[in-house]
Amino acid sequence: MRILFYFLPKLAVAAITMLGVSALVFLSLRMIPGGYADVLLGPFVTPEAREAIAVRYGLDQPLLIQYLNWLGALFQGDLGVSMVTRAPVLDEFLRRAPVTLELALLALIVALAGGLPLGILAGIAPPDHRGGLLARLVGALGASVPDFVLGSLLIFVFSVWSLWLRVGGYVGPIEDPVGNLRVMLLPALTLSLFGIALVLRTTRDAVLRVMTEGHITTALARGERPIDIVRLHVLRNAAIPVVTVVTTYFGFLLGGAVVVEVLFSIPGIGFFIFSGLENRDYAIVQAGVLIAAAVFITINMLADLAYALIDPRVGSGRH
Amino acid sequence: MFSILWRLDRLSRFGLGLLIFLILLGLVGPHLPLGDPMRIGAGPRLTPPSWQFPFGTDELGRSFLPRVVDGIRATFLLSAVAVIITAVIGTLLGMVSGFFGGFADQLVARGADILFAFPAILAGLLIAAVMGPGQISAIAVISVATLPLFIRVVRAVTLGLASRGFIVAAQVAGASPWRVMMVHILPNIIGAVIVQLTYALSIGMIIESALSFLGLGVQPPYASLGSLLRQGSAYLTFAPWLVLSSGAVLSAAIMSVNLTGDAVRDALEPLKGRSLT
Amino acid sequence: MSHIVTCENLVVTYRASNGPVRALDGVDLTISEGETLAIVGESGSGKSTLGMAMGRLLPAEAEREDGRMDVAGQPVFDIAANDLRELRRDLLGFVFQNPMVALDPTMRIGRQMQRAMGRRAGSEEIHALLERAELDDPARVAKSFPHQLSGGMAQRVVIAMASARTPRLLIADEPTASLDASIRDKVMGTLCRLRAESGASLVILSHDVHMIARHADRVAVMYGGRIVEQGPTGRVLDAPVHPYTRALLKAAAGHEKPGDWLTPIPGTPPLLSARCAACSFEPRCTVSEENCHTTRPEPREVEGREVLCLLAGTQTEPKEAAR
Amino acid sequence: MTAPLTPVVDLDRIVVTYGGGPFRRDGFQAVKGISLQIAPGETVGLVGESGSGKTTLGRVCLGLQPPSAGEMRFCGEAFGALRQRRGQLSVVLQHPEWALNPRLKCGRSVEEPLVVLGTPAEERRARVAAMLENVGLGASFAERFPGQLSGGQRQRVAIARALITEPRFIVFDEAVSALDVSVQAQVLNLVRELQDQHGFGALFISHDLAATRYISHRIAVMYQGEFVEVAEAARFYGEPEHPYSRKLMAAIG
Repeated sequence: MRILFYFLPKLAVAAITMLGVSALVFLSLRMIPGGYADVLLGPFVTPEAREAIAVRYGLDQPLLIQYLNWLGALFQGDLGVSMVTRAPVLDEFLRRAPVTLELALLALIVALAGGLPLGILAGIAPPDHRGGLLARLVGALGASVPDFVLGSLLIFVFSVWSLWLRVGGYVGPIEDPVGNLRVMLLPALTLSLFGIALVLRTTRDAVLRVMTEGHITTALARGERPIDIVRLHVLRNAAIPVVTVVTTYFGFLLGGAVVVEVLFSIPGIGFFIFSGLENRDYAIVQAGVLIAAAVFITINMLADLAYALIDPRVGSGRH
Repeated sequence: MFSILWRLDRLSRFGLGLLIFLILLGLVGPHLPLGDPMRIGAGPRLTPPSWQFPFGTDELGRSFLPRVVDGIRATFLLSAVAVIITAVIGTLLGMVSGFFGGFADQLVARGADILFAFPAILAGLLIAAVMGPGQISAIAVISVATLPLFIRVVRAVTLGLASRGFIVAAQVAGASPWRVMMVHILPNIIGAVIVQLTYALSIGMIIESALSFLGLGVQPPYASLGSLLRQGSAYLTFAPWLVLSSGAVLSAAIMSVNLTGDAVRDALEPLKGRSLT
Repeated sequence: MSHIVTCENLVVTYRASNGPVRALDGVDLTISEGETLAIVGESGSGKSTLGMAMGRLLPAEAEREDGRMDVAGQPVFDIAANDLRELRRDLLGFVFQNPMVALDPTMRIGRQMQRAMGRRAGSEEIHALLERAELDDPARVAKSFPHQLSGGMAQRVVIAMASARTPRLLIADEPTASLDASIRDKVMGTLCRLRAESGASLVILSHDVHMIARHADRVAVMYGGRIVEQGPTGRVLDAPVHPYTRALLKAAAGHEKPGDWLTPIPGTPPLLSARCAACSFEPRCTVSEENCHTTRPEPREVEGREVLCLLAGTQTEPKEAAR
Repeated sequence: MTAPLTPVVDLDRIVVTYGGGPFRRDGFQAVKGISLQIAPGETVGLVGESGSGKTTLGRVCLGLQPPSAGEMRFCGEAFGALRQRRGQLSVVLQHPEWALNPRLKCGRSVEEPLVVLGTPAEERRARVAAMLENVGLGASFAERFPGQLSGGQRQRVAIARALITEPRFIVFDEAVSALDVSVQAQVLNLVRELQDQHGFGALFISHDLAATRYISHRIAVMYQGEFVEVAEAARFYGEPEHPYSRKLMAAIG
């Protein structure tokens, strides 16, 4: 009951957000200079051809009707067709989704494996401990080196000394699992550095905050061992901010890590959207942004659900 | 406030010092005897670093060091302009949202949700499609990405303040909402805004350079650190100093901003921690 | 009678950004087995620091500068972490001011009780202990999270947890200050009854003179990081000899008659940064003399209690300053 | 002083309901039909435990919380908007550390109600100095920041701010609860003296019956949104009628 009463409004908010996103995305495409027809037919169009296009795409109708029509099509899974290949955009995206998903999961795993333990250790280390400084340094460094800088560096290193890992020449995980890993590991590592820093900093801050709470004093007062205090009382209480940044980070990864996919020639969603822009195939850009935002909103909704499971007070009306 | 900063530890001081150094370098760079960033054929093409060309030369024989110094200015300036405009708008919206509550709050909060749902670089692609690549697009992208951060932080802090005694007392005295916000709320949230400003600046610099790296930000012949990296990445294997120098300077610039942000935050709300024995 | 707590010249300072704060300025105190001692003082008097020091539960920025604190014969500031943990687990029980803060918000009460009672405690034992703390529906309470309980119920849980392993010393820091007035007395009653059943000593830290008057055998009044007057409750509260104790009793609302005026103590309590070389109450004292300003008072026996005042017992009737 | 005085605050069957609406559980009645008159120069104490609705009732009296039902009259007229009541009422709240804007000098905090009224700067300065003297602080406190003051001093500055416009009505919401006993008495006495001087009506909200009966003429005991007993303060030095009031008495001892 508690979770239901808490979650229903969140669902409504997510729906409103999605509607707002869709309206912005719709408007953006209508605002492209030269209009839709120019984009479709190039600069040398006859007025008749322009008229024909306008009627065919319903561009002669009021903007609101156009939007509603477009929205209606969306609900039937019609995200339009590529202006270049004429293939349905949705199919193109679904074909590339697994590549991006794999990359995102790999990066997330590395970020959690690196950031969580370091963050917890930095949080429970005594105030003047050297580990705290190290954690801050790693955190600052990871949040400061942009992915394309790190990616370029890795490409340089691994193309000069061809170690086991490879740059470019993507192969799918089903045809060649090992080869796939050799291709994906470098971009995943590139993406994960920021994640490590993000998780580390957030975890450290959250743990530090919990450590000064009264119930930690209570646990100390009844003679609990440090390991039990961390395990039983610190981790769960520190989890909410960590869940927040991890879901935001994952949403960002799934939305297509454009720069890294382009840099490493990984044929995922981000790469696809970017080449859509380069080819002036705006339907792809539009659909790509819409899908990414939808994924992001969904993941955040799952995070809201996670809050209620982690903290029994969430949604109880008392805080 | 600055006296608090200097009481902080080495890492914070290092970050603040680096930030000041880079900003000064970007400001006075054009007047330093570093060479002309635009002069084609100042030296042989793609020469490695030497005393004459500390960062080597690019494919047109231009000395790379003055180009990097120029890039620092472009990156800082563009991000700072975008972030400061955004901070002003976001602070106002956040205060209105947190103080008035009700419908205004819903409107602002949902707007922030919508902007927050756009991944920054993808929003950049969309905006580049609409407005064409360039500095204005880059500023718009940075604003879209950082506006929700300001709104959310300012709204939360304002909500916390709204029930404080001095706010209630001012309301009871008949002070107008504008007066309450400007005299009582703003001075008390400015610290949080500054912290957020530094983080937004670092995000803005990352976005700006990423867009420029993709060819969507600063356009040639002007250079930002991101576009220099883009330029250099074509010659990565045989002229790595182009990528390494501009990448290192870019990372150092962002790190100086991040460390400064940490320092300001630690000064405003220190996290103490405790030992478990 | 043996002593559960022996505290000698204890000095504790806190490191703060604007210089050290000396919270305890040389405390001498002994607590006997089975007695109930109330430590009274205003905020900043050092009473909480003293209470927490008994379990060495001070925050990281606090430092013991001088003196010693022996609890059950063990010097708490000088024993190994393991021994300290065993001491806290087996011999001490703490009750804190705000039960909502003292309980882990994400863990069910039953589980937290079990942590306090030891691994082998089954639900029967947990329920029995909750019942002894006068919680009516122990099964429901054990299944609840802290935020689902009222403040009074939560404090009873904390009291039950503190007495779970039949400690020899219970330390209660403002145990009823965060509770509604209508239940304070009952919760205090529960605490005292559980103490009596186990025969432990009880230390109550409080600013509420009237509450402790009913429950404590002995009272220690703290001011400026020292105990300025200690002795049997009746003697100290009915016939105080330290000027601060006297002033405090006159300032507290509760025992005046309708239409009476209270007599406030002028000024504000001190914040020490170093050893106080004089009487710390002297700036606010209405009866002080020349040497109060220059001499640090040492404990003296006056009228059956220990007092830290150069003048106590020498002036028969204190000169009262007009309001 | 002729005939019965017009009450400064006249509450007539006030009801306040919170919540309700889609996705929410049923509304919660914080105040259930309360009527109360406060005369000029009178202090009414309002005691009750947390969640009893006493703070909500205080907000109603200040015009910060519109009642869901019932009527509130101020000096015999409908309350209207807070802006029309400028200078006529004020408030002193709990938590001395948040009573004053930490970024403003105390003088500016105290003068703010006069600024809102449009009083000329010259006159403001003189009245601030006089009022700071009046609350026992001295005019030099105008130049200090709240961070440099103790809790009791801050509460005095807050009282100076509340009194600067000579209001007809002041709400004290847990105004002394966070203060130490010795300082509490200073502030309680100050309020009593100032009321004798200025003659404002007051609502003294507190969970502490001992302080409330010391300062009040009448006391209303609130329990779950209703008054269970309203009586002369002297009554609470003896044996109050309602069992709940007696429970509260037990805490004083």
